[in-house]
Amino acid sequence: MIKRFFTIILMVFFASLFFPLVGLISDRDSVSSLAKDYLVQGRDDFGAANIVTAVVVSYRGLDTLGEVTVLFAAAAGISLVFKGLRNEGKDKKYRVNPPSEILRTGARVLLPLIFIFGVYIFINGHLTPGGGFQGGVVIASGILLAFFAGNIKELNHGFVTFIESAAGFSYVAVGLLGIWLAGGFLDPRFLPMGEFGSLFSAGAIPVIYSLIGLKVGSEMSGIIDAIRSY
Amino acid sequence: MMTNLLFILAGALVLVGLWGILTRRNIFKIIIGFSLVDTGVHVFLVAIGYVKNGTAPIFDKEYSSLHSLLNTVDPIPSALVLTAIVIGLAVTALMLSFAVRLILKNRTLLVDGKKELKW
Amino acid sequence: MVNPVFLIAITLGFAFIFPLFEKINPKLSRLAGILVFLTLVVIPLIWFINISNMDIPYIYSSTVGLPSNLTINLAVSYMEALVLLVVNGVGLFVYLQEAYSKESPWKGKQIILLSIVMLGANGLIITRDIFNIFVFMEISTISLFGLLSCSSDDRVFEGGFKYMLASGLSSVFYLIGIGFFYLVAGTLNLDALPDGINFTGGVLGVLWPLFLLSGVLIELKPAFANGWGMDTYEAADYSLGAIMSGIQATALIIVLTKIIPLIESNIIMPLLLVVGSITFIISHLQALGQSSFKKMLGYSSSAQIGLVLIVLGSGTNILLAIVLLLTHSVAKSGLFYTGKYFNECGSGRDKPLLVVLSSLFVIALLGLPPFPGFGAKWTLLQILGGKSDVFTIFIILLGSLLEGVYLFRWLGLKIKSDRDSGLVVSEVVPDDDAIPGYSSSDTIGVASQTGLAGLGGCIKVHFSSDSFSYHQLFPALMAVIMVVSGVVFNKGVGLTFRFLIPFSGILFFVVLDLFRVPTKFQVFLAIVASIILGFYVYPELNGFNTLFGFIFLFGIGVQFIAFFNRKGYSPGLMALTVGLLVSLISILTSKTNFQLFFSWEMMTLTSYFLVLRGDNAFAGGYRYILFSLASAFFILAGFSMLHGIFIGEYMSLPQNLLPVILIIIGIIIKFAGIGVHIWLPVSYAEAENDVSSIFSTVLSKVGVYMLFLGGLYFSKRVFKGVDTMYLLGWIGVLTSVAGSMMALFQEDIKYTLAYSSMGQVGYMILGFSIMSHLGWISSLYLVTTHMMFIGMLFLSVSGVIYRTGTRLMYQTGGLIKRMPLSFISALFAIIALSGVPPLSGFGAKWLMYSALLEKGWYLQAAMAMFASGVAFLYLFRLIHSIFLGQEKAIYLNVKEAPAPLLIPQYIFMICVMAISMFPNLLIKPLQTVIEPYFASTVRWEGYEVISALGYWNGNAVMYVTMGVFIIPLIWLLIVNRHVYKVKQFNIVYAAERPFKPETTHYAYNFFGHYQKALGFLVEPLISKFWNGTGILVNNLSGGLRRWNSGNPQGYVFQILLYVIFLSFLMGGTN
Amino acid sequence: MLSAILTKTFYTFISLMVILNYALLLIGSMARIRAKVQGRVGQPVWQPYIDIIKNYGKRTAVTHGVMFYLGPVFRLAGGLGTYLFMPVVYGFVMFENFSFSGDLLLVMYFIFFGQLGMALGAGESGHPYSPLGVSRGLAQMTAFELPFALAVISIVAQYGTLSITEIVAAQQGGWQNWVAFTNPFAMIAGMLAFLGMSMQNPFSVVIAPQEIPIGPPTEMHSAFLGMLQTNRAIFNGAKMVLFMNLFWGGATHKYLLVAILIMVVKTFLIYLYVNIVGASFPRFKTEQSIRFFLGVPTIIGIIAVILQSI
Repeated sequence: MIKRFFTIILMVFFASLFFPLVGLISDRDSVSSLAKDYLVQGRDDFGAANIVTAVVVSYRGLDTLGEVTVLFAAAAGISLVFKGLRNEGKDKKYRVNPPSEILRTGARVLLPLIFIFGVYIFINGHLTPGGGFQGGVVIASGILLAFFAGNIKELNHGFVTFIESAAGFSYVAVGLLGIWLAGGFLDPRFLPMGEFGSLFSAGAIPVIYSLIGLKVGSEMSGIIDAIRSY
Repeated sequence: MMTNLLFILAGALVLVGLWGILTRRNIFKIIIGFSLVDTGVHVFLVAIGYVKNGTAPIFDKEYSSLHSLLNTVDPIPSALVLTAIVIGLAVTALMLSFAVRLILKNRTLLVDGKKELKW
Repeated sequence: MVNPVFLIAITLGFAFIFPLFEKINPKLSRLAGILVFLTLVVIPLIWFINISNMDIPYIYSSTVGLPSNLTINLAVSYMEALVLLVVNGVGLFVYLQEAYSKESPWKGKQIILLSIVMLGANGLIITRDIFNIFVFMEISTISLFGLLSCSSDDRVFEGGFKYMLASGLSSVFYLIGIGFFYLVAGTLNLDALPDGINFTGGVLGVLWPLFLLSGVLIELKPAFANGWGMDTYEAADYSLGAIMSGIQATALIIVLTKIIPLIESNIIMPLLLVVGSITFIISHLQALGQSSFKKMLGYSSSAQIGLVLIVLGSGTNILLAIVLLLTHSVAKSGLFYTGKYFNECGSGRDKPLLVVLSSLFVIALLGLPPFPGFGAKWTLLQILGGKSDVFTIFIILLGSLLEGVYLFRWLGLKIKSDRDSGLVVSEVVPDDDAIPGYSSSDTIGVASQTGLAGLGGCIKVHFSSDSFSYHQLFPALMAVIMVVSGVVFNKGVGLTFRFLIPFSGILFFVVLDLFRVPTKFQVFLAIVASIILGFYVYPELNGFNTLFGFIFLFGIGVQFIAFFNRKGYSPGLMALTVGLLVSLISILTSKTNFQLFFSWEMMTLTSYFLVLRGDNAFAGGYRYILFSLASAFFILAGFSMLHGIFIGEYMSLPQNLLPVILIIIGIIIKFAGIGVHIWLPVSYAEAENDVSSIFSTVLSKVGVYMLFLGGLYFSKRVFKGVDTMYLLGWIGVLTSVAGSMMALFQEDIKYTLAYSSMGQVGYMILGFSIMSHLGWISSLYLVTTHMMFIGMLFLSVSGVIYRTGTRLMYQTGGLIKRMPLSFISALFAIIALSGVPPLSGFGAKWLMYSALLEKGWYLQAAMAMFASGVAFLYLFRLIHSIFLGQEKAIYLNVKEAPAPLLIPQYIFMICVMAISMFPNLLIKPLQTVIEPYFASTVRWEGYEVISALGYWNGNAVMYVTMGVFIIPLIWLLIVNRHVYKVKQFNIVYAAERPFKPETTHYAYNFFGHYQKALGFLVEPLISKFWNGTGILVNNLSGGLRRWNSGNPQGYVFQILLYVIFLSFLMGGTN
Repeated sequence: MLSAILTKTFYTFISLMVILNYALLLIGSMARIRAKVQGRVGQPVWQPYIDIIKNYGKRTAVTHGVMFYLGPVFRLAGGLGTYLFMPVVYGFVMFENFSFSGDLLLVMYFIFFGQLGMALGAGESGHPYSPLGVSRGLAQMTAFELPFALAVISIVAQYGTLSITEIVAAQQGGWQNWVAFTNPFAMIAGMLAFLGMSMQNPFSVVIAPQEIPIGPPTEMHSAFLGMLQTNRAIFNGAKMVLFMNLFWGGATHKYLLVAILIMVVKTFLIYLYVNIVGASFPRFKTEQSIRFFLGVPTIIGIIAVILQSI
């Protein structure tokens, strides 16, 4: 009870820290000057219709690279966590009920759609909402479905690892290409800008997003596999 | 106005999440609490980017005069949130996996069920 | 110039490609790893050299090739390059250790995660964008969590879970903080942010950076919100501890330095100071009570971070903080690894390299020379002293002392021998009903004070096949690099190259040890070295320095001969002894306070390790180093307030009283003044015999030297209406009374001698504090002659212990027949020591009493006389119990002490005799030494010295004594022509034969009646006081530890509380 | 030079003869007086002579070792030295002895010389009673040294000199100038300490001579004992002369014989005082005497010092 009481007091304190501070701010009338620069130049710099994508992939490309790394590290970590468990000899197999008819049939219909949707999302990231992460996660969800529906029994580790490694390495390589062929690290402008608003535009942004998509997809699949195979 | 409402939402989410972390003893509930806090912060960040009557910062061929350009919401917080969400996801996933190990080891779902590390 | 982004590209590229690579060729991929990690070291090295050579302030790189205000920028300055160099060096070290570890080497995901850890740290250090910092922070924590899961201890998941909650919360705060910053400044670029900040919202206007700051601070594991980190340290593998404290904490501090400029300095600076101080003290206290080594180091890391925060908050040079940080980083990771190997192999006596390494790392961690932390701490304290920031100085030194308490405890426990119980062997007479002596041979070897096993006290170090493994090579390399960088850095602070040359002697003898050069040969070299050193420094010395130079060089040089008695190898012995000699001489040649203190600390350290060599020396060494550290810190605090003026130049020193008192307190601790003496007997007694002899003869004088060096600076300072020297005089005389009284009741001969030398030093202090010509002469006279006769006595006793294997006096007896030469030496020493004419000891007494009476210190004079009477008592007891009385059966075949022990005794004896015959041999030079300070108040008529009060003619006394001795002797020889030598038991014993020598030898509890009368004076009140202090600190530590309850929710609660605490600090009470 | 040395030797010899004979007679007569007090006939006055001659005359002797042999020599050397470093009679070269070698401090410390040698010799005998006596004696010694030292310091403070000759000189001109009257506290402390120093009855636990053979000389016999007895006489004499010089104005007169007579009278009285106390009080245990000396006499001594220093 006393613990509750202190917790409440703490909460009150926190609320009194947070709310007065945010209460000082009301709706903004315009974006910040930096954002203004992005909005004005974004199209000319990278030819991306989706300014958020331009920010994510190019202006703040290093963040995104880091983000991929975080995911990568988490995937590696999770697989280590569960590997440790397997090593401890707790590998009693749970009996898995066979997938139902609906699941199997549904999966057969849905899987291609899901994969295509995923790929679409990351390829079109520079034009519409979406991008590599979203696409990758959609693909991973397809993999999950495939597991449930029994379409895949075991993930081909070599293949997944290959995709993961290759995509990641290519991402870094593209970044380095930016140094040598264009202005700086992760500069997508070493590829032609193309026509604004079309699929093959915005330099290497679609390439990067595709690589991210592949990488995220394979990483997420890896996580799913790590948890599943426990 | 919109911003402030969103702030209140964000603050409420954070506080509810913290409350959950502090008072629930089930590990998974604690992690849910943590997710709530995380989400609250994301809402907060998105709210920061809000501009009165702004639209999404996505252009098509026509929609590109300077005036309309500036009538979008701030794209930077959106980009940040994108990153933050993914990172939050990674953290939550890892946290869950640790939780699984912890629960299997302690044979209890309670977070303070078996304290082997203290002092 | 290399683009900073390559650091990221290389690590990341390696991490991504590694899984493929490893599938193709595991071996090659690991080699590639070395290459990558090496590159990470080389790149900053290039930057470092370039930046310092070419005057480029920054290497700047904006990504994406756009103007820097639009993108994320990376920047490397001198500081970043240095930090990167060290952090990546530690990374390389961890990689080498783990990827090539003997059992369960890291592979696959672990290596990937390690390189991602490095990526995170590098990114944190070079990025110039606050959101990017967040990303890298997450990278480094998440990769750490991944690595954690591979720990051998599966409690790590509990710790890791807590860590995750905490770091999750801190990243939440950080994100909120970013939001505020973006709102206010409209940018995330660190370089643009300070210009963009214009937030004025009343009270809240100061509070808004709170969240960003909390985010970073909490990740730094500040006390009282760091339990989660500590729990993780405890369960995580050693390597992870190294990563956490060596790599991540370092990088996070750099982050902190980046965000400090974003916050108004009148808010952030005091805040850092408070936060740092709390962390520094509390974490050290919490570390104190730890039984888990890793957790202890964890707390220590947290505390060290606290120290860095203090430095940052005190507004001194940021470079100092960086140097401290980097020293900590390397030393701590090294310590984690040596700790690991220690845990694998138990006691360290047969692991010399490991012992050396962990000692070096502990020393480095504590900021002692020759490591960079020393110079940094010194400079820091100088700056603080210049600002008269006494409180911060106090915090820093107190914390450092606490740190010494647990680090040296650990080190001592690792170095101690297997038979060392770790306790102080009971020093006093046991109860009445305990049967003294031994009834059968099996008691020998049980008590450490007896035991024939300890013959010669040789440390039994064996180089077993696994004494060295190539794994220790990397820590060794690190230690070497640290020593070198320390020397370089300290040289920058104020050591001259010439000053440092002699210290290479230590290295030389270490190398000799490595090549298994026998001790005897090393001793020979050491003697040669000390002669060379003498010639080398002689021109530099003048006045007191010449005198003390003579004492140090001659004293130690002669006693080197005693080391010839050692057989086989004694690794480290000569290196340490020569190191001690060199540091002592360097103390004399110091021209600045910094040099002086450097040598002082070197002296402390070398002597500490010499003590630890003893078989039962844990407790002694531990007390020794703690009190020495305390003493050094008092002196350091005093020095810091002298505004850089050398203490020898007292004329220009500031008139402030505080430094005087601090320095004098430090010196009092060092010479074991009453109240702070408990370290001396144990450490002197438990060191090896030949080493204790050096301690007692030479080392005990170093405190006296400091007093003379400060000379007049200390005098005429009035403390609350009393002259400080008057107080010091009382301390001196009480010390001598206490020392003598306690020496009286010891059964253990080395304790007797140790207390005796404490008492004698008390006289020297008394003589000094008289502050007159005669007083100083008496003090210096005693310093010189005491060195000689205590050397005779100690070595003579060493011979006895060496032959009989016991330190308990009553167990021996009648040895005069077996060891006549030792007896003669002891006899002369005793006559001299007790001040009986005609030997030189009387000169000291005469000079001192004359000076005391001249000064009008009558009561002190009476006390001193009483003490010298008591000294006579214990000295007689000593010589009687050992050499006279009944011989014991087992010692019937004991031989005379070996020649190496006898030769130095007789050298000293010749000197004593010469000085006794011709006192002006010594007193005249002393007068010239003192001339610049005091006008002479004695005059000479031939051999007669005449003071204002009395006179003394040593020469005539000698002749008269010889006359009155020889004439009765001749008479006796004439009268008593027929004497019969009788057997042992032929005594007047009521016509019976005594039962056996053990019961007939009256030696045990010799002064029992004295104890009945005055025993209350030697009640171990002071020991009790210090024990009580120890217990108090332990309890405090225990109480503070309990704060970290181990409950994850408790930790979350603490973190939230901490944020609120920070908000109070930031916003004040409004 | 040579003649000076010869003269000095001669003077020394005279001085020693005087003190030896006087002290032996003193001991003998005092023993007789004490016997009378206790209602016995007592020994003849010359009994000490007989003892000494008898002991020296013994033909056989046993020794326990070199130190045992040298012990009595040390002891006697200590006694002789103590005596010889003091001026016996003020103002006469013949009785100035070697007092030019050192001052009061030398005398005080030279006392230890004999003690140490004796203790060592006794120690080597291997008889447990010998070191027992030594330990008692030394323990008592440190205790009475304190009031004695305080008394001496008080005198030094009073006259500003450590030289015995000058101290005596300062007391000339009538009994009212004696330390005993100018500085009575010092005198009291000193005379109390003297009781311990002379090892008479309350403080006689060291040798306990008449009951059982204990104490340092337990194993000593024949010529060794003879030397000890010689020393006892000289040493006692020396001590009394010292006290006379310090507290009772020394002995001086323009005629040497009168001066010696004055010395005889004064030392006799001092010795009588010791014996009266000795005859009147039972013996203390060692710890009792230690406590005694560190009690009242020390406090008196401190008072004496404080009175002089303010």
